[in-house]
Parts: sequence; structure tokens; C-alpha cells
Amino acid sequence: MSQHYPALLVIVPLLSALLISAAGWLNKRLCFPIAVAALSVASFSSVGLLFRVLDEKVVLYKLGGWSPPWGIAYSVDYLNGLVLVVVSVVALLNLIATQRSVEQEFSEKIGAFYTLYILFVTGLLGIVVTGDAFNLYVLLEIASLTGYGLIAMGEDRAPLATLNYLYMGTIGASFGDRVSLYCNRFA
Amino acid sequence: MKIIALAIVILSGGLLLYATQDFPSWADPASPASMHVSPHYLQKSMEETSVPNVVTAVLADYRGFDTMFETTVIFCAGVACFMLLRISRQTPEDRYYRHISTGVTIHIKGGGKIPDKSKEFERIDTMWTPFDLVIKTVCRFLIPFIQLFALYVIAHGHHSPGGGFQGGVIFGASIILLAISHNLRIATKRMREKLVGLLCVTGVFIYAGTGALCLLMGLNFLDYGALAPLLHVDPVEARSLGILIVEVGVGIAVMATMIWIYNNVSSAGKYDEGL
Amino acid sequence: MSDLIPFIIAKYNYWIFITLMMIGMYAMIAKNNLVKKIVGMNIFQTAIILFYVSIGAKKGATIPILEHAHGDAHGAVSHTVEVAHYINPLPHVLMLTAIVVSVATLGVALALAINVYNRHKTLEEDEIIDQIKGI
Amino acid sequence: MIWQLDLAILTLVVVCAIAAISVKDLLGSAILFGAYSFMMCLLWAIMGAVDVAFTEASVGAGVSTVFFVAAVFRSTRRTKD
Repeated sequence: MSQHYPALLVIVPLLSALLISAAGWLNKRLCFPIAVAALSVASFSSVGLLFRVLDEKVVLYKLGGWSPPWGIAYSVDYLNGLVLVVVSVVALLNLIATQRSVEQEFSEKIGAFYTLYILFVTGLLGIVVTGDAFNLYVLLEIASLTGYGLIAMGEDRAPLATLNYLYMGTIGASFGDRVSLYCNRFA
Repeated sequence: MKIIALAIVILSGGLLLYATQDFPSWADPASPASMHVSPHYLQKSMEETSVPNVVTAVLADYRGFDTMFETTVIFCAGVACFMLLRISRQTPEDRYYRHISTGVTIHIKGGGKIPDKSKEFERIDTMWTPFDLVIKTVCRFLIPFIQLFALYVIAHGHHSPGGGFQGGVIFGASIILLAISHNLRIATKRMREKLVGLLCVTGVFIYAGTGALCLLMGLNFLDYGALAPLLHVDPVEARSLGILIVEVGVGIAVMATMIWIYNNVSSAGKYDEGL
Repeated sequence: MSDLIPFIIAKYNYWIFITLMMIGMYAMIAKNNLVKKIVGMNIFQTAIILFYVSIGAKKGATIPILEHAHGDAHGAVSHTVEVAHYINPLPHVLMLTAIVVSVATLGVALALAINVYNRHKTLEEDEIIDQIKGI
Repeated sequence: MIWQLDLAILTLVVVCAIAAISVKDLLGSAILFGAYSFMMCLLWAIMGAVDVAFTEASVGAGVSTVFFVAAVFRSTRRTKD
């Protein structure tokens, strides 16, 4: 299983975000345990990946079995490995620490909240781990869209501020999109 | 403010116009973008994936991982709209009913209501009262054909323009047409909120689950060749079938999300009165 | 004059792309209404997509769907594919993704605009800021 | 690719875009945005990007316009600029 760590790191949170969303409709009490389990697996595989990186220097994972110029590949080096561990562990601790206040604030929409939170972490992990510029744009959009959803739940001026953030985020992502063109000439 | 904005816009526009000098001229077959990797796609996609539509092959196979996250983006948007707008507790509001046989409209104030099962009265929106037989009948005839076309677009994405996104959006649009031509309550009675939410999840799950199945079968994530033993075909054919499975998942997710966003936006989260 | 027309054809797409992008950007900076800003944002995104599609266009080429006889869809292409005969498919793939992302952003933006309207009963940004300062 | 048609539609696109952001009615703005999207779709069909054009016709000109109209209907048509 250890050769699949880069994929597991992103896929497990994604699949469990879907499960959390389904659990939000069917049985709300399951949301939190699934979220904790997902981030635990992500943290575990990020630590495992860090050890592999320490051995092999650069870990390359070809998604779909296509080699990089034609397909998408994940590449992890020392810095990426370290950032992955930090992001996933902090996200896990944050999730556990805020359990009570989240349940008080979003008692009705707890499934949606945890779905967005886990997808946000997925986006961040993906941004760190990916080795493809256009893939980075898509993951950036995931992180920012879920971010808009989470930020706008705040007090009175939150929606307007989020809307302004959305305009700027979109301009930035669009220019990033063009940068991806120059980076890898459509690779 | 406007003058500053104009200055910024003209300045950056001028810089970009200056940069166009270095661009290859339009429709130049030898432009750098067309020389690097696209020849490989055009020459190899048929023998590697057996899909004639190169766009579908690249979208769902070579760059299938992008497409999976793209479906996730759509799903995120649906959940975010739900999170931002949905109001579950209703404040009592005025309601309008129409007596079906005579067409008399009655207005009930302050949360009173006639039971929904009543055969004599039907509930109407406060802002849209006229009863239009022509629109309702035409839409009722049209919707099944739109849905059939959507299924064709999803299924025929390998050989012609189309695929999961377009088909899913068209299917979603047919339900939105029902909501516009009749009213939101009839549409949500056909597609309940819970069903829509679960379909959204199912669509993305089909995509990500197919990828995870490939991983469990021992190859890399989203390597559809790994499905060959399950489908009893050779690996190249399995890629083509894998693309079809994935497109169906995308179609379901996109359809459900479009309906979900429309329901939330058009009723401002109350699921009561739509457009 | 005869030199001018090929020059215009060669670059006109890019000029229009820049014009549209600047229109969208101007709307996002200078307009006061939130929905107008969202329209501007969408124009901006569409302009970027236009740019990508223009890059992929090829003179004298057809759409990127390979010719195939019915039944031999299984890799048995007898003739080799002439790359110059087909339009570059990669920008199309990337822009399909971008269009879908833009509609997702649009949905969230409109949800936020409705949320703002429900709180402040107006869509004009200056009036909303006045209301927030007045509290 | 017929370059005369291409040039004409490119000009129309700019006209639609300017109209969409300058008209003083949000519903009109939404409809003009739909027209803009449809012109864009035609442009891409001319350039041979059939999949992109199909997506834009269904997403940009269809569903986006419906979302805009729904949002304007739920908020207000009034605008100062």
C-alpha cells in the first residue's frame, strides 16, 4: 500500500467528504466520526510519505498510469512532505478541538459544514502535492469555493466581505490559469 | 473611483496589447501550443483508449484526475449554496390559493393554510398568478424529449461532441424547466431535496469510486486498464468502458447540483415559492 | 491596405480577448451593484476561455474527432493520423473544466448576493457600507 | 473557419458585453449576458471547439442565465449604474 500514499492522501478525504454529506442527510451523528477517521488516515499517510521521501528524495506518482507530459503526476519532495504533515495534522487537531462549538452553531447543517471542511483540507493537500499547473488551478478553486462557503457563515458583514474576496480570488485564479499556460506549454 | 479604475484597465490593457506582438498569429498550425503534447494525443488516443473523440479521451482518461476534481468543484458549489441559503425554520407567511373550477383566488394571511391534499384548491405563488395552459402543456410534452436528448448526449460522448457535463446540465435544465413552467413545489415533489443531495453525492462517488476500484485492483488510481478482468474485456476496451462509467457519474452529479443550486437560489432557501 | 487585412485577421482575436477582459475587470472595479460585478466576473472568465480556444485553433483543420469506420473502433486504425488535419484538443479539455468551474463560482456568488440582499435589503455596495457603518 | 463571420461575431460580442454591464436594469443585464454567452458559443463553434461550444451553450447561455434571472427575481431589479 505504501506506493499509493500520495493518492490516498487526497482520495481518502474526498471519498469521506462524500460519505459525510450522505450521512448529513441520513444520520447526523455519523458525520464527526467519519471526518476524524478521514483526517487520521490522511495524517497517517502524510507521515508515511514523509518517511518515504526521506529515503527516496523525490516521490513521483502517475495518476491513471500516464507519464507526466501527457497525464498528471504527483511529485513530493522534502518541503512538500513536511507541509503535508503540518496541514493534515493541524486540520485534524482543529477538527477535534472545535467539535463542541461547531455543533452548537450549525446544529441543522452539520453535515454540510463538515463536508465543506474536509473538502477544504482536500484542496489544500492537493495543492501541495500536485505536480501539474492546471490541476493546481482546479484544486485552488476547490479550496477557495469551500472557503467562501465557510467564511460567509460569520456575522453581519461576512457575506459582503466574502463576495469581495470571491471577486479577487476569481481574478487571481484566472490569471493563475494563464500562468499555467506559460509554465508548461499545455503539458 | 471610476477614473482610477479606467486608468488601471487602460494601463493593463495596453500592456497586454503590447504583449500580443509576440503571439503566434491566429490559427497558425505551427503555434507552440499545438506542437508540444497535442500531437501525441491525436495520434495515440485511438489505439490507447479506443475513443474517437479526442476531447473525451483526454478529459476522462489522460487528464481524468482534473475532471474528478472538477466534478468535486460542482459538488462544493452545491453544498456551499445549501449552506449559505437554506432556511429550515419557516416564519408564517401569507399564502394564495386558487379555486380550481372557478379560478377565484383567495389570500390567507399570517400562516393559515388549506391542506395540500385539498382537491378544490391549489396553491399559487404570490408573485406569479396567471394560469397559462399553453405554456404548461407545451412544457409537459417537451420535457421527456429533453431528457431523452440528455441521455443520448451522455451516452454518445465517445463518438460526437458531448459527454457527462453537457448531458447532465441538459437533464438538470429539464427539471428546472418544470419548476419554471409549473412551480417550484411541483418540481420538488418530483425531485425531493434529500434525493437531490444524495444524487449529487452518488455522482461524485461513482467517479471517485471507479478510481479507487482501480487502486484496489493493483494499478494506479484512475488507471481504467485495471478494470479489464472485471468487465471481461482487454485493457484498451476497458479504458473506453471506464470512461463511459465515469461520464455517467459526472452526468448524475452535474444534474443534481444544477437542480440544487436553482432550488436554493430561486426560492432564497425557503423551498416555498420559486421563479 | 492589402497587408493590413492579414495582419488584422492574425491578431484580431487577441485584441478582442483583451478588450473583453478589460471590460470585465472595469465592471468588477468600478460598478457599484453586486450583480453587475458578478456579470463582469463572468465576462472576465469567458474572455480567458476565448484566449485559450483561439490559441488552439488551426487553419484548414477539422474538429478533434477522429475519422473511424463503424466496427473498427478498437485501435485498428489502418492509416496514421495526420496531426495537421485536426484541431489541438488540449485547450478544449482545459476550457471545459474552466467553464464548469465558472458556473460553480457563479452559483456561489449569486447565493452570497441573495444573502447580502436578505440582510441589507439593497444590492448597492455603498448603501450596504453605509448601513454597516451606521450600526 | 470563415474569417469574415469570425470578425463580425467578435465585434458583436464586445457590443453585448458593454451593453450587459452598462444597462440600468438587472434583468436586462442578465438577458444580455445570455446573448453574450450565446455569441461566444457561436464563436467557439466557428473555431472548431465543438465540445466547448456545446458546454457553453448549455451552461453559459442556458443555466447561468436562469440563475441570474432567479437571483434578480429574489432580490431587486433596481440599480444605480
